[in-house]
Amino acid sequence: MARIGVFVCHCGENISRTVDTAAVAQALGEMPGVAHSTDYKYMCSDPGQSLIQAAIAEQKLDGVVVAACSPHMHEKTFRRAAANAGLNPFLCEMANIREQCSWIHDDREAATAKAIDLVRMIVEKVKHNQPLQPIHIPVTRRALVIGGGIAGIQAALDIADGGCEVVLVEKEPSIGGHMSQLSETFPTLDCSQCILTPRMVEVYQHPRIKLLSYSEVESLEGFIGNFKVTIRQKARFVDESKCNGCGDCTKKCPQKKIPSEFDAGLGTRTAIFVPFPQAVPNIPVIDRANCLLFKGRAKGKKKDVCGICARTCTRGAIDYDQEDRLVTEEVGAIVVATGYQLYTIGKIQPKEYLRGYGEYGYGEIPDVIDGLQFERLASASGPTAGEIRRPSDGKVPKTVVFLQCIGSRDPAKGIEYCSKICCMYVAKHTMLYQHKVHDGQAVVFFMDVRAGGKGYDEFTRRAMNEGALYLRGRVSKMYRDGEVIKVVGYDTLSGEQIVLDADMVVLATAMMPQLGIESLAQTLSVSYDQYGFINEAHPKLRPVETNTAGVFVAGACQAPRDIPDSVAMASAAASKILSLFSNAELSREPMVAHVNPATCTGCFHCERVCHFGAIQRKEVRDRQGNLIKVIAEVNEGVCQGCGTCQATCPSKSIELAGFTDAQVFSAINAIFA
Amino acid sequence: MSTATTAQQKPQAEPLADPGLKPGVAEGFEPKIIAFVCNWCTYTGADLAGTSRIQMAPNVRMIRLPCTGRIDPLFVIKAFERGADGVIVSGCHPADCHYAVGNYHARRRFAIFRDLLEFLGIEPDRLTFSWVSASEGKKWSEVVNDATQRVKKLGPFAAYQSLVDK
Amino acid sequence: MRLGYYPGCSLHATARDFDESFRAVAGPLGIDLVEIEDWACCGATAAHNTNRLLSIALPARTLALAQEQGFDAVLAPCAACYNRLATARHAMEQDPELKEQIVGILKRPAFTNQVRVISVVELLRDMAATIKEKVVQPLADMKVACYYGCLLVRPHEVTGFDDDEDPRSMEEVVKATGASPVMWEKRLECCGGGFSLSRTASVVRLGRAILEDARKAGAQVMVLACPMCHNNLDFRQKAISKYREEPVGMPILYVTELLGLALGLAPRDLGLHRHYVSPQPVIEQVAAATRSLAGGEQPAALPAPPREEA
Amino acid sequence: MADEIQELTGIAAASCYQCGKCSAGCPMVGEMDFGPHKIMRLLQLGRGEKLFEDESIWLCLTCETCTARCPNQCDPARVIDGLREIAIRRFDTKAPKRISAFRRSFLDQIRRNGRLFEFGLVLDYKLKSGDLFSDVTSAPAMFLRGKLALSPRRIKGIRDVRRIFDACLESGEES
Repeated sequence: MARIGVFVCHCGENISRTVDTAAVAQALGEMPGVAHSTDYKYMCSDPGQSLIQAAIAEQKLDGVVVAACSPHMHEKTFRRAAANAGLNPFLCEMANIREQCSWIHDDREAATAKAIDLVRMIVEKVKHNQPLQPIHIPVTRRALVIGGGIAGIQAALDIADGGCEVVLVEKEPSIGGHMSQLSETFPTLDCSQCILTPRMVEVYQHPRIKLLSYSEVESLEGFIGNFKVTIRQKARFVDESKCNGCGDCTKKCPQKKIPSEFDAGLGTRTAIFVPFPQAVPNIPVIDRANCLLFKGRAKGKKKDVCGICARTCTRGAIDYDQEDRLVTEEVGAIVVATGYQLYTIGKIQPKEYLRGYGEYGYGEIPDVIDGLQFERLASASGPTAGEIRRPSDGKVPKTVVFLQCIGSRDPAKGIEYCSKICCMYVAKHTMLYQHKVHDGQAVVFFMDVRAGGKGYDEFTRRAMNEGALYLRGRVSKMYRDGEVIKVVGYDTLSGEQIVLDADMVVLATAMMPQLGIESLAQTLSVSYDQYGFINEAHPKLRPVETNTAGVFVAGACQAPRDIPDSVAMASAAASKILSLFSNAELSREPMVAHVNPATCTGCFHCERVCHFGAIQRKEVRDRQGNLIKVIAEVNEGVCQGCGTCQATCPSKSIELAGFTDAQVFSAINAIFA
Repeated sequence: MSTATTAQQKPQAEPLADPGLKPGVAEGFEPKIIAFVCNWCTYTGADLAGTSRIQMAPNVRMIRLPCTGRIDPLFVIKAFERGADGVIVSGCHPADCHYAVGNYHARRRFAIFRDLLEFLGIEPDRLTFSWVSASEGKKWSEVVNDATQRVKKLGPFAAYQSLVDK
Repeated sequence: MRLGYYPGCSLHATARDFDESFRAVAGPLGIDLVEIEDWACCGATAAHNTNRLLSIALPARTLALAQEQGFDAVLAPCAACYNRLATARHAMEQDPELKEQIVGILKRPAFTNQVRVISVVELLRDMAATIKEKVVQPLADMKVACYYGCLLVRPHEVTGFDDDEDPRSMEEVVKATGASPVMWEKRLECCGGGFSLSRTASVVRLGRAILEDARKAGAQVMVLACPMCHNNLDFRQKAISKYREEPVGMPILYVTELLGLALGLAPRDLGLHRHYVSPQPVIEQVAAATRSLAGGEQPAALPAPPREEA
Repeated sequence: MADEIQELTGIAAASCYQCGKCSAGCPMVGEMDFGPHKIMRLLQLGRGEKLFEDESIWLCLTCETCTARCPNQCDPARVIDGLREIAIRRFDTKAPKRISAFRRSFLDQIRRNGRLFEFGLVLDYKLKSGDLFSDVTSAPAMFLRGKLALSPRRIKGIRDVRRIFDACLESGEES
C-alpha cells in the first residue's frame, strides 16, 4: 500500500482565505494510500520544508504531494527538500490550489471541494510515479548572443571574459544599436559614443568573441546545451578579409542622397556606406536597393552601369557577386538582446492593433520629429554637427515643444504600457536644447514625470530649474500654421486651454520590440506577449530566463528599459550562462520516453512524429544472431519529453516518464471516485 | 404645452425562460468538466489568470501535460466514461508550441476525433478545443466560463452513464 | 442597392437648397431617390441630450420603416440625421438587449436592424469616377475648402467611411469636379450646431474661426454637407463679419450644389438663389471658365437676391 | 453619482487619468466652469452633484471631439449625455433658460407633428425663452428665399412617435 504524505499550504492567507485548508488536509487523510496529511501556514518556508523531511523519515513516506502554489513556482524547491530527506525527487509533486483555485474562486465551499479534487488527482498520480534519475548530457560551452546593442555587447563581453566562446550576431552592418545614435545619456550627460565605442572595440578584438555583423538567425535546432543554430550572413559585397576600412569607396560613390537610417532619416549617406564613423566592424556595405550597378543589373542590363567603388578600391575588396552565406554554429545557450524600435504616429502601422495620431497630422507636418531624430540633431557626428536646427529649413528653433506619452499609455492607439525612459530623455533633451540655444524656450506637455532611478528625479528637477516649462496635460491637436506649428493643449494644474506656436515639436514615442521579433521568438520557440516583448520565465524570480531552457533574455526586447538596467540585465544573463557552463555536464529533467521492447512492433509511427529525431532503430536478435524484429529506441539525450509519440503509438509501447497513461487515468478516476 | 404623459412604467424586459435548459434539469446542476492542458502555454495562462485574480466558474479540474501532442483521445473517452459532463483540450497557438509541432499533431488528431464523438452521439458542445497562450489569462477564464455555461445548458451527461451502468 | 432617401426636417424648409441640389444631381448621376414613406424626425441633439433610449428609438423607427419598405440602405444627406441613424443602428447591433427593448417599444417584431446607413459624402465619394466623366463644366483652379463639421466622420466605429482625424472623401468629390481642394485646419471643428438660436454668441465665435482659417488657406468657396453648419456659416456670416473691417464674403455651398455647377446644371435648380452670402462670384467663375473653354455665349445670370434689410 | 452614471452609460469614470486632452480640444471649454476632464474628476471624487448647480454640462455642443481623442476611451460625451439625462429626470434647474427652452420646444415639435415645423419651433422657442426679438428682422429674407414653410405637416404614424415618447420618458418627466 502506498505511503503518501499530503501537505496543504495556507500560503499566509492566499489559499486559506477561500479554501478551508484544514478540511482539505482532513479529507485527504482519509484517502487510501495517504499515510500522513497535514496543513501548514508556509510550506515553502524553512520550517515548512523541514515538516516534509521529518514526515518522510518518521512515516517512511514513498511519495509527497504539496498542495500549494503553481509547480512553476516551487516544484524545484519541494523536490530538493524531498531529495535531501532521501526520497527520489520525482516522487514529489505539487497540486496547484492557489493560482488555479483559491485566487480565482470566491465561493468557499466550491473552492474547497475543487481543492480536494485537485489534491486527490495528484495523489493518485503520485501512486504511479516511478523514481527517476536526472539525465546528464554534455554541454557545448559556447554561447550565442542575438543583437549587438549595449545589452548584447555587455552579455558577450561578460561571457567571453568568463572563459567561454561567444558568437555575436548583429542584423545591422555595425554593432552599437540605438545607443550609438544617442548624443549624451542620462542622468550624467556623458557622451554616449565615449562610453560605448571602447566596448565595441573590445568586442571586435576579443579573442573569444566571433562577431557576425550584417547577419540574422535563420533557424535553430536542439535544446539546452546542444543547440545548432544556422545564421544567414547577408552579402556585404565587400570582402571583410581584404578591406582595411580606408573609406575611399564611400567618398567616390555617386549616389549621395540616400536618407541615412543611422541619422533617422535626417542625414544622407552613399550607396556603399559605413553607418557611422566609429562603426565596428568598420567595413562598408553596399545597399543593393539604391546602388546604380545593382539597380542596372536588376533591370537586366548586360553592361554594368557603375563600378566606381570597385575601381577606387586599391585592395580589390569589392565583390559584386558575393552571395549570402549560411553558417552553422553549435552553442549551449542563447541570449536574446534584440532591443527596441520606436512607435511612429503615421497612418500606416506595422501591427494591426496599432493606430496612428491623425490629430497630430499622421507625421506629415514638417519639423515634428521623434526622440532619436532629436538625438541625431544634438549629436556632434549628426547631420547638423550638433546644432539644433529644424529639418525643414535649417533655422534654429526658438520654441521647441516636447510631447510625452506618444503611443505609450494610450489604449486607444493600442499601447497601454509606459515606456519608462521618455520622461528622462525628454528632460535631457530640454537641457541639451537650452544649453545650445540660450534664448530658446523648451516646453514639455507631460502627464506624470516618472523618474525613479538613482539621481533621476534630481535630473528632471534640474531640467525644470534650468528653464524648461512643464505643462501638465496632453495635446489635443497640432497643425501647420504658416511658419510655425500650432499646438493646442491644456494645463490641468492651472485649468487653462493653452495654444502655443512651436518652431519644432519632438514626440516622445513609445518603445516597441523590433519588427520581426515574433518570427525570431518562434524560431527559438520562446513565448512573447501581445506586444511582441519576450516573456521572461518569472517576472520577479527568473527575470533573465525564458520558459525555454537555455534561452535567456536581456535589454529592451523583454520590456521598455534604459541603458543601466539593460547592462545589469545583460550581466545577469551572462552569469546565468556561465553557471550553466560551469559544470561539464548538464543534468536534465528525466521526463523522457521509454520503449517497451516486448510490445513494440516496429511500426515507427513514433519516429515519424518525433520532431527532435530522438527515435532510433534497434535490431533484436536471438542468441544465434538471427534478426527477430527491429524496434524503436529512444535516445535519452535528445528526447525533449513532449509525449507526442506516446499519443500516436498504436500499441501503447512507448511511455513518457512522469506522464504515463496509468498516471493520467488514475488522476481522472480520482475526480469521480 | 405638452399633454401630461400617462403614468407608465419604463418597459422592463421580463426575464426570458432559458430556452436551452432541458426541461426537468435541476436548476442547481453544476457540471464537472475536465481540462487537459499543455504545461507551457495554457497552464501558464491559467496561472496568469490566478495572479491577476480573474474570477471564473469552479467546475473545471485541470490535468497538466507537457504538450497537447501528448493528449491521447483515450483520455477524453475515459473522462466521459468516468462521469465528466464536459472536456476541454487547450494548448499553445499554432507556431507557438514549445516543442514546435506538438499542437499541429493535436489539431489534426482532434479534428477527426471530434467527428467520431459526434457520431457516437456525444453533443459537440460538451467538447471545447482552444488555443490559450501564456499571456492570455483573460481568455482562459472566458474558455472556462463559456464551456461551463454550454455544458450546464446541456445538463448532466446521463446518456453515456446509463450505457455504462447497464 | 435600393436607397431609401431620408431628407430630414430641415431639408423641407431652411435647407431646401440641399434637397433641391441633391435631387438635381441625382438624375445625371443615376441615383434613384425614393423617399422613405412617413419618416419622422431623428431627434438630433435635443433627443440624446434628454434621453438615450429616446435618441435610439426615434431613428430606429425610420430604420424599421426602411426595412419594411424594402430598402437596403438609408441615405441621409444631413450630417446630424446621418449620425443619429448610424449611432442607433450601431448601438442596437452592439447591444442585443437594447435591440429587444427597442423592438418592444416600436411594436415592430419583424425589425432586424440590417438596413445600412450611408451619408451623401460617402455615396458621392464612391461615385467619384462617374462624377469625373459626367462633369461638363470642370471648375478649373477654383480653390475649395471642404468642411466636414463634427458629426460626419465621428465617432469612427459608428460612421467608419473615412478617417476621423484626416478625412479625404469630400476632397475626392471636389477633385472629381475639377476644382482644387485646399488643405486647411478647421475641417472638423464644431460650428456650434444646435446653439444657433439659444447661444448665438458661441456660434458666431466658432464660425468666425472656421471661416477665417478657410480664407487664410486661400479658399474661394466652402462646401459642406450639413444644414446646421450651413445655417451657422451662411445665415450667420453677416453677424460674423460685423466686427471685421470687411465681410468674410465666403460663399457656403452644399457639396451637391458645387457638384451641380460642375455637371452644368442651372444655379436656380440648385437652390443657389436661396443663400445669404451670394454665390455669384462662384457662378461667374464657372461661367468664365466654360466661356474660355468653349468660347460660347454668356450663360443666364442669376437674378440678384432680394436686398437685405439694415 | 459615479455609479448612477456607470449604470446608465456603462462607463466607469475611474478609467480617466485626467490627462486633459478632452478639455484641450473642447470648443466650449473656455465658456465652461467645468471642462470635460473636470466633470470626470468630480465623478471620480463622488461629488457629481456639483454639476447640477452649474451650467457647464448644458454648454456642451456634443461634438464628440473629447470622445474621439480620449486615450482611455472614457467617452466623456456619453457621460455628459448621461448627466443631462439624470438632471432632466430629477430636476432641470441650472440649464440656461434659452438652451433648455430650445431643447423642450424641439421635442414638443416632434411629439406634436412627428417632424420639425421650423417656424413653429422658433415661435414656441421664443415663447418659452422670452427671447422675442433676435433674428426677427431676418424672417422676411428667409421667407423670400423660400426657406420658411408656413404650414406644419403631420406624419401618419404620429401615434407611433407619441408612444415612443411615452415609453422612453419616465412618467411625469417633462420631455
